[in-house]
Amino acid sequence: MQYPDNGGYMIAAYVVAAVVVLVYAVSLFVRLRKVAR
Amino acid sequence: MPPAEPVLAAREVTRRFGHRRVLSGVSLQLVPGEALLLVGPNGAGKTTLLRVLAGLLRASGGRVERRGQVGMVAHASMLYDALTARENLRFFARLHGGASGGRVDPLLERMGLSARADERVGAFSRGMTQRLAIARALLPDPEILLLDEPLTGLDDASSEQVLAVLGELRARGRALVIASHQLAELMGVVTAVGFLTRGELRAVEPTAGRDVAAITARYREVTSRA
Amino acid sequence: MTREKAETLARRGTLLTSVALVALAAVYLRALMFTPVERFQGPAQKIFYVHAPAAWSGLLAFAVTGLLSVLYLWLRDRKVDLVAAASAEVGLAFSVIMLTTGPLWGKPVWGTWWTWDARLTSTLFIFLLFVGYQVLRGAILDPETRARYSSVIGILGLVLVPFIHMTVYLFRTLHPDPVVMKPGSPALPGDMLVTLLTSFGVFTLLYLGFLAQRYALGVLRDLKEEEASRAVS
Amino acid sequence: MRDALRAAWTIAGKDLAIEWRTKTALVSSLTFAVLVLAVLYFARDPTAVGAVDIAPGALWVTFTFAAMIGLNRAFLLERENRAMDGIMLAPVSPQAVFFGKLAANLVFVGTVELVSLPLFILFYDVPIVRGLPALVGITAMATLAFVAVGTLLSSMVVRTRFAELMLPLLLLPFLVPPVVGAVQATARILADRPLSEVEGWLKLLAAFDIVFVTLSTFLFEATLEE
Repeated sequence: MQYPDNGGYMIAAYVVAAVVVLVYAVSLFVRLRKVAR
Repeated sequence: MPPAEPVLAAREVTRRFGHRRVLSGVSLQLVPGEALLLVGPNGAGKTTLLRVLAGLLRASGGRVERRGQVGMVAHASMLYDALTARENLRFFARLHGGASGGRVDPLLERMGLSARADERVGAFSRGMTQRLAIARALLPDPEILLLDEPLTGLDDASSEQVLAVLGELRARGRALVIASHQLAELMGVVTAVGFLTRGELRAVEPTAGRDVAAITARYREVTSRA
Repeated sequence: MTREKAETLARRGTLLTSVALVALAAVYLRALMFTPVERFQGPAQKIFYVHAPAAWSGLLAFAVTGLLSVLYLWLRDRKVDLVAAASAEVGLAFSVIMLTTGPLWGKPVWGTWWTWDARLTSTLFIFLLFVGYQVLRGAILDPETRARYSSVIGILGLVLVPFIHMTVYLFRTLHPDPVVMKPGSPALPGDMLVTLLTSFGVFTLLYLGFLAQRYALGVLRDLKEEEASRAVS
Repeated sequence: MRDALRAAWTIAGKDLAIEWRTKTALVSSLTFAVLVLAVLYFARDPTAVGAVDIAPGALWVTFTFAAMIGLNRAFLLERENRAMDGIMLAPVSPQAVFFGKLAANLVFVGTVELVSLPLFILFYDVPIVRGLPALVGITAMATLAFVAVGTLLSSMVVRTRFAELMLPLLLLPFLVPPVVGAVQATARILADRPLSEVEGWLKLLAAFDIVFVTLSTFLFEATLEE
């Protein structure tokens, strides 16, 4: 089967989403650690 | 004669700003013709207590009961610098409605401001602004008058004028609460003194038969208690 | 809330977030490796499996903030405000995903990075509104005033969204745009649907985990401030 | 109800009297409006885009940004000497205060619009004769919408840090429905098309007015200090 060749966009989107989620998760973790000592 | 009904009563009033507890469990009551002087170190909660009593601040806990109109003189004049003295009073008189419109000119006269009634407030001295602020507070002929440091920044003449007006108001059966450091000047006006420290009203005692020195000593004693 | 309770909540939130992150990895694996490629849109269609659930979590977060704002003005309970604020911040994180993966999907599929359709425009403005919400919170020191003012913005925002939607709808009907394929309109085949629904579940879980953590953080900061102010006086 | 209207009228009159006396905000808003109109005229490629094509957008960018200057100062007046406390001590409902401030802001923004509209017609050489009443009507509807929300927000931002930056940030999202609607309607009017073509926009504007004036009126109380 012939697909449009746009896998690059897909990879970019998945990477961006993962980075945002992980950065936010880490930021929450760090802030919680700081306030809880 | 039956004891007079209180016009102003605070019961267990608490006020917090965020986490800071500024007032805790303050109770007091005033009948007509009483004048309470609130003394206490800076930051004791005097201004906050007056604002809560006036209804400008909500109490975080407890209740405030007012029977009658409240007039207030605070640090800030509550006046518009761009308007003249007369315009300021007319504006607030219109908001109050009733007979207060007719009191504008007599109050200007009483506070010694008639001659400069048509000048802008922005150009007034501290003493004139303060006298005008008192006139504004008296517009609705309030049963309860709250004053925050009414004598600060006034020269002797202005001071005497203000004291005379306050004495007259008390004699006419108005209830007064005055927060001030100027105990000596106000001795002739007030009937009771309340010691406010760290948001607590430690004691309220009559001034009759005591002199400044005795009250000052008592103030030290009460406020030094932990 | 006591410190112990807040710390327990923080731990549970962290646990929930960790579980959701592992599940997200599983969703990634399933979406990328085991879900068939859509014939017309190609691999880019798979962006949809993260974009739509992230958008859902983001909008859910803002709706929660809006509704809690109404509740705050009614109950005046500081905890309500802290949850609303927590939800707003979490919503911003999801919005960033929504607003970046959206164009990455739009470019190959629609042929344009951005189009001013009702959905995109509304979400953009909701995002901007909540940036304003955060900035406003940062500019007020008194917690009680902060809570009241941000509630006002939350409520106004809640009411504004349908108006923006309507505005764009009217704008579009006057200027018909190139045919846009609406995502989600064709019925997805079974495999894809399962991936999508799983992802929705995982992102909801992630929202709840973040929310619990962020709320616990708010409570803990609050308690710390309280301790500090007690130490002073 | 009658008391509330009288209080609102009094407050609006006071604001306008002060504005008339100082004129700083009015003069800066008007100058700003003229500047924006002039600058936007050149913000196009004259060989490709006619002035009349960007005219509706230019008009509404001018109106809203000039209005922002007026809105920013609307509550500074009350903040200066805490005059708002004086108003709240009078028997006046928060709703009446809001209506008073709203009315004054509407007159202010209306004046700026009234002066910049002829300039706009002159600068952009727009063919408008029959459409003028319709344009005025649209302007009134859209102005009411964003001034109502702007008045509410202005009451909050004066109590925050960076007030001047905060107002545009918070207000701009709320400008989308009224301004887009107004631009669309203005474009039809300038093209001499019947208003029935923009019936949807008129309904949207009307709904926005009703919903946000009501909402702002009741949320105003939450923006006051308590």
